[in-house]
Amino acid sequence: MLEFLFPLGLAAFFLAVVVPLVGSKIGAGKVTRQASLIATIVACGAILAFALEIVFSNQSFSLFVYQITPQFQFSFLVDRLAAFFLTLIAVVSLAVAIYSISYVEHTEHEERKNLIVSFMNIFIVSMVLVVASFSMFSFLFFWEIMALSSFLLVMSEFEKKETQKAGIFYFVMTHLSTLFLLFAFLFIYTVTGTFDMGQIRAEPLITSVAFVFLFLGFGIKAGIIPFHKWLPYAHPASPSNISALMSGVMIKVAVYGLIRFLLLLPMQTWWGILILAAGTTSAVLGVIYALKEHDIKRLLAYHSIENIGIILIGVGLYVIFSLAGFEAIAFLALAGALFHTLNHAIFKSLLFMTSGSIVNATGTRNIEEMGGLIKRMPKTALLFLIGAVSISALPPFNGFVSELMIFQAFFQSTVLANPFLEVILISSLAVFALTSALAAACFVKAFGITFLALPRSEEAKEAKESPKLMIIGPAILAAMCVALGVLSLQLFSVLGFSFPLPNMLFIGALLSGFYVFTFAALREVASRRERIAETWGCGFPTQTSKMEYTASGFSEPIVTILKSIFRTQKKSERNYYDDKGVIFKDGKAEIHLMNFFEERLYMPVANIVRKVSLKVNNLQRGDVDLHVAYAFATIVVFLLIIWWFA
Amino acid sequence: MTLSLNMILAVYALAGVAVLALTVFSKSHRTMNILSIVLPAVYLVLTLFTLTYGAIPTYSLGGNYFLIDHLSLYEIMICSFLFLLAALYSYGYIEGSIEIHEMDRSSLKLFYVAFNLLLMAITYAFFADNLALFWILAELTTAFSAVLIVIMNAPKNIGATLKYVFITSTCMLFSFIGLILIFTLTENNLGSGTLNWSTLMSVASTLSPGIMFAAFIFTFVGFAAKSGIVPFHAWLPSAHSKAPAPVSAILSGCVTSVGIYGIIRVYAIASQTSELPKISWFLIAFGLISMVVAALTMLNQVNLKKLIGYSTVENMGFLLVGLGLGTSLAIFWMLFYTLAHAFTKASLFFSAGILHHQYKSVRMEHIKNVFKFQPFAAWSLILGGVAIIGMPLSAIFLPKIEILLQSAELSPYLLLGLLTVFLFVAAGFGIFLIKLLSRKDEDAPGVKRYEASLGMKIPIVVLLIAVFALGVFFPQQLTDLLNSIVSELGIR
Amino acid sequence: MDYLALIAYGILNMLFVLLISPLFISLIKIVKAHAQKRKGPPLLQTYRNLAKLLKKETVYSSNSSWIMRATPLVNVAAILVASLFVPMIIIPQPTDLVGNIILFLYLLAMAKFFMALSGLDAGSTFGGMGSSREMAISALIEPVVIVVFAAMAFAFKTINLPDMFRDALASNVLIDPVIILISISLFIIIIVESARVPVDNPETHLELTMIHEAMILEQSGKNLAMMELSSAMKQLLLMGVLINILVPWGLTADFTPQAILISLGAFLLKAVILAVIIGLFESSCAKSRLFRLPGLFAIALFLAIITLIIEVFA
Amino acid sequence: MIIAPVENVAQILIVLILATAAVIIMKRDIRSLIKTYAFQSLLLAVMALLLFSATGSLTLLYLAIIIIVSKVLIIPRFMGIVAKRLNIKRDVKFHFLSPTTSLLASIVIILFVYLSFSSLLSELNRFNSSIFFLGATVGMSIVFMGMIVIFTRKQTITNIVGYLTMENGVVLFSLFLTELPLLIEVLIIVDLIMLTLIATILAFGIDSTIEEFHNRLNPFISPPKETPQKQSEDDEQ
Repeated sequence: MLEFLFPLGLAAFFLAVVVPLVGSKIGAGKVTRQASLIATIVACGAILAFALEIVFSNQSFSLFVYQITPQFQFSFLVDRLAAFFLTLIAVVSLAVAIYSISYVEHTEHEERKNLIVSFMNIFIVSMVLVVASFSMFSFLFFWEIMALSSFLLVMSEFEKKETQKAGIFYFVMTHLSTLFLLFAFLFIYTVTGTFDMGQIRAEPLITSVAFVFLFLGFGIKAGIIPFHKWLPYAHPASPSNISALMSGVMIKVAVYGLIRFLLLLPMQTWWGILILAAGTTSAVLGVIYALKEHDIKRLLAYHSIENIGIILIGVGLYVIFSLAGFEAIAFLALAGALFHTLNHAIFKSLLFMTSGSIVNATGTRNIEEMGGLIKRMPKTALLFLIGAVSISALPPFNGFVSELMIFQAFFQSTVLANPFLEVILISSLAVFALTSALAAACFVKAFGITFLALPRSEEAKEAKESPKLMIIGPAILAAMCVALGVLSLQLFSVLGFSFPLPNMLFIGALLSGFYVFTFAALREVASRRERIAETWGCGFPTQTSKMEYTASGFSEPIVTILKSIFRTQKKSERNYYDDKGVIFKDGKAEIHLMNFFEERLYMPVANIVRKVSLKVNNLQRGDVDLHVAYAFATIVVFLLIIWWFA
Repeated sequence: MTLSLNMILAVYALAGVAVLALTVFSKSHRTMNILSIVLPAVYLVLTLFTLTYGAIPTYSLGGNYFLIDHLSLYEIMICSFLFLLAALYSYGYIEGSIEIHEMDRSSLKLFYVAFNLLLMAITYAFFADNLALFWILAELTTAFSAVLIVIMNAPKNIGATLKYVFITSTCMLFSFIGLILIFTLTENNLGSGTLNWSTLMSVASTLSPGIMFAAFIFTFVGFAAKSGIVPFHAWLPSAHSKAPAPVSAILSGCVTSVGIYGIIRVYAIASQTSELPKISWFLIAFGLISMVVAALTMLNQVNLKKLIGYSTVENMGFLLVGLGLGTSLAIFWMLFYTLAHAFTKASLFFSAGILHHQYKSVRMEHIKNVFKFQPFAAWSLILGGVAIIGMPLSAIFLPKIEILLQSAELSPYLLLGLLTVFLFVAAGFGIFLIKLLSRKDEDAPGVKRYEASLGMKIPIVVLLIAVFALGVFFPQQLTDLLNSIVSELGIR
Repeated sequence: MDYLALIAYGILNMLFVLLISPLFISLIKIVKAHAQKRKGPPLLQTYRNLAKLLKKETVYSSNSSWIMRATPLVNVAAILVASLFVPMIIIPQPTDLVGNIILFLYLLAMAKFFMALSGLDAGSTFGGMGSSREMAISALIEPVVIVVFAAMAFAFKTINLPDMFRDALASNVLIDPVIILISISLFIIIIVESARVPVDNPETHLELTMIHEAMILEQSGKNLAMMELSSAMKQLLLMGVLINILVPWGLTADFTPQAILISLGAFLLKAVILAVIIGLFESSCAKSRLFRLPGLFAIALFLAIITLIIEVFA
Repeated sequence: MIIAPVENVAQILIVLILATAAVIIMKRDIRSLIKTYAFQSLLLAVMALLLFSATGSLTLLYLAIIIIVSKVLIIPRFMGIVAKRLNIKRDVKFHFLSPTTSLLASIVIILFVYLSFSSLLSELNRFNSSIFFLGATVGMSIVFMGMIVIFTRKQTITNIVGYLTMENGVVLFSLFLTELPLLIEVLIIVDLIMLTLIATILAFGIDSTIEEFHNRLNPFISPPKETPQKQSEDDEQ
């Protein structure tokens, strides 16, 4: 059965890649697109069945091997960890594929629709193969294909200036990530003499170097701060189904890589501290940046950074605890991280897809121009709310359970006998708590401003509910949000883990029971009279959307309190009638939020490189004489070399 | 069945002379073009035939001026294949050039004569056993390719050609000095001097390492200039950007490999001496310098063909690094890299040629709405770019990984340096292509679509298929061929 | 048998919280009134208010959606579930079904989340302002809460509230510095979470000072009653945590009527004292500016972290 | 193996050749540059003959003849015609180094060459006799001096003279270092002639219009009918 499912999935993916390309040539665009996405669904189903079988039976399964040359071989081995990530990929891709059937039809350029579908399938299958890879070579191979296909997808609306900027950022960062990985892999190879992951041997000094590079490589891809900058650019630029995949799945593949290699390498405590620190920073800064963001997709992108941070916190705790010898707590933390990975994949894809529907309906990504959509798109609103509630870690949804696991691991940190570690953990815990509360605040804003009250623009007023498939896709994930939360304890016990977690099924039942009970009791006890009236408009005859609280207003208190993090920059421009600047003509003053990392880290580095590059360019600007002179000087140096060595 | 070397060489020469004669007497562009398609095709077939049925290596009788071994056949195979495609591409391209007055119909004959002569010169250069003979043939390739560059109606082309001629020729003189040194050395040791590579290989280990090192450095100067190694590279980007696209492809794929071939041959001799480590570091240093300079320059390019030209410099540098590493695996993959690079680069230049005819320029500011006007060229550029920066599936990926791996074995810092360069290269290429292909200009009135003929598209498709097929499928024959080259070069 | 006891505990505890919580709202008001030389409302005024509200008609804004209707119910349901987590008079048998301290916290957060949403639902400026401030404050107090809870978990080596109480009862140490520090932080948390001066001023409907009231400004009738009730319950739950950590005496684990009565009496006494302290505290300080609040929270966080560090190094 | 008087004459010749190279660096007038080059080549031929008289190797005799035919007669004549048609009398602009500094630089270069070669070539049997070493060093130095001419002068025609000087240096170097097979000597001369031709033709191009240039390039073909379109782009980076 297993032998059959995986190849079936790959074959279906192959069809899904090729069919739309052929279709666009023979003029059967739409049909082939849909056929391809159905193939994707089949493929995801097959992979899902395959992965679930392995997850539940806790076996490992090695797949075919193909070698280009004896040294470069593709070998695949799916163990429980890999299968878990395969499940994640398959579930989210399945939902995204359903969503896409309808969604791609809404994208602008007819000729690009088929390409998007085809590349999306390449993207998915490359992620599947990365996770299934056993040799570092095939890992890298498919990692690159994943990077490339996602890059092309990000560029799908390449005419837009912001897409170009996003493309450049994404391209450079993703390449940087690959190079770090390449360094680490080759470094490991020089020690072990093979690309085989199973052969990684322990040599503390060497593995630390390897780890740092692996961490950087995976960290960039996962979007940890300060390497996060590509995320908030790339996600808004790409189509929403792609953002869902990128944020939901691709950055998880990086998490997979990190965990996979952590488990292979001999860990050291400072790795754990590094991961924890990076995770904490990403989590809190991610959410803080998200608060200020009013572009809905960018907001979600910043939340991805935050959630990656949370996942890394779990991973860091795992390293610290397992090295201190507390296997149970360590495992709780790791399981929390992994579960949060799954959960984040689910609710973030859900959020991205629903936000895609909203953007489609309103034609804007700015939440200040939305509002009142809950009446116009009730289903989408409900789905978004489920996602928002899950990501805000409210019980009994899935996001809560995974954060709870990490919290519980934190709460047991007294077992560590090392005060230094404990102080680090406590600080991290406080920041983590802040993060999750801010996330809730942010999603109150995101949901409240987007969906509630009056529409804030004409487009929002005209918005229509999305087509059925664009509901069904996210709905699957929404259902999973609930199911994974409520059934978490049962799920873990089926998998053979027993964690000291509260029974969410019980809590969920109680919550709904009390809800219904209160509802019924109120019907009986209280007055049933109801009246619809207008909201008081502070004395104005009618209330308009202009009077509503805005998103900026909403986040203002937090922004003011955290103003040391939101650095602002003032720019003023003055024009004068005369040359000496005496008679003032007009001027412009603006205060804008400083993109700290962009302006203090990325741009300076880029500028240095640009300057050096210009210098080098200038050195070569010249005619024959200059270059003959170079050659002359070089040969004179050669003479000296000969003299030196002779 | 055995083939004597003289016979093989004679067939090559006869085919060349016949085609040349016919070209001189032919009237129409079509005939000349077909003739220059025929010649590389014949050469390709001949090469494959020799490779399959010949007893390799074979030497000529008497003076031992020529040698057929696996390396020369391999290089000729690559070159004749590229010439074949370039000739196929040329018809459409040259017609287009004539249409936009970049070239005169009167120069056609000169173009094709020089084209075929260049192929012959390159072929015989690869066959040359005598290093001095190789040297003069390499000089001839300079001369013929200079004609091919200057043939366009632009003063800039003359400047570029002058740069080419002066830089390479002056540097080649130093190569000659190096050869004199080698000759003296053998004369000193053996009584009578020789420049025959095969003889040199057999006596190399007895030669004085100090002078051999000096000789290597001097010969390196000229051959490095031929292959565009920094700081002798300046001709390469300007010549590549000014030459007609098929010529650029040949320059980048074949003429540069003549230089690299020379370096390989001399390296093979010098590596038998005790100075091998020094030579290795020397090569690695120059490879690295070339890569760094080229990569940094690429970041600020606005000219597509120049960018591709600098990428050639960078790749040549990487080849040197591979050669400098000197292990049999490194050389094996470095040889394969020559092929992969030549194919990829040719496809890039072919695509750039289509854009050139569409926009009459290859500069960024003139190129707009590429996907609208030239979707084919846009995609082939993207795929070529993906291939050249060594993404997986492309044939460059494997050798790149392996050479990097070998460099990691030598020193992790070297690896780090190489990776940094690759980042710059990828960034340079990526950013350029992103900017180039996404430029949009809605109110560009009256731009006519340039219809690239099928003959221009087929070579690109063929090359890209070859590049991406070789990235995942490595034929056993190729492995054997490369292995025998490595063993013939005496690499341990 | 265990389950029966648990069910009995649950119902009892819940009913107790439900019924007794409005009392303390009035009580604090009375204390404050006396401090200002006023008479204050009668002790049962809050009950009367609730009854009156239940009888009134419910007015919905034409802008609002089902969020507005669902929020009161969600609030009550969440707080009711949370009330199972804090044993007021009887400590249930060890069980992992209820009592997880983080879950408790997040149930409260859930209520707050929906409350904030409903504040935005009607489209009025006040509601939005209330939500915004409420979420800001709750975000800032969150690290304090978590660290305090972590300190409690450290001190009692468990993350289960009933277990903590049991431990506190068993240890019988009157002056444990750690517990005292925790209690101070908990007190601040109560002040913040139940919207009291200096964080919020529940007495006024002045737009510049109100936070909690602004959020539920658009609620009316039975919905408002539910909101009031749930916030009263929430206040009592937090008070219960503080009381049973600091002075757990009288708390019982036995299901005998006698023990329960004693425990009930002891709890009421302690709760009344705490309410008086809260009232006095509120009277003694002025409402502080919103942006001054981080300072207050920083003190609480500082104390909480000190607690943890004492735990760690001790 | 070389008797003393021959050695003395050879020394004088070497010094003379070096002096001509110095003159080439200093001269600005193109006609006299070409003449100096011809004289240098002649000295080289004499040198070959001298060595022929000493060793009796026929190759040297042939070499001398070839040098006289190609470098003393044909190339200078050709260059002279070209210079006349180009209408360039003097090359007055210099890059990087003025003639005087160039000369000083060449002294440094000679020193370097001496340094590196003295240790390098000492292991060769031939260098028991100092004249060989001197010849080789001077030959090498002349190569460098020619290169200096190439990169300090702006006119293509003077650059060609520089290249020719370099090549003379190579010949001198090879004369003293070893005895190359005639074929190789011929080859390098062929190369020289060829490149001189190409570079000279290009030198026309750089100062004349494209039309004129192509007329010269393809004298056997009728001039193009259309007026060529000039490319306005500036590609130099």
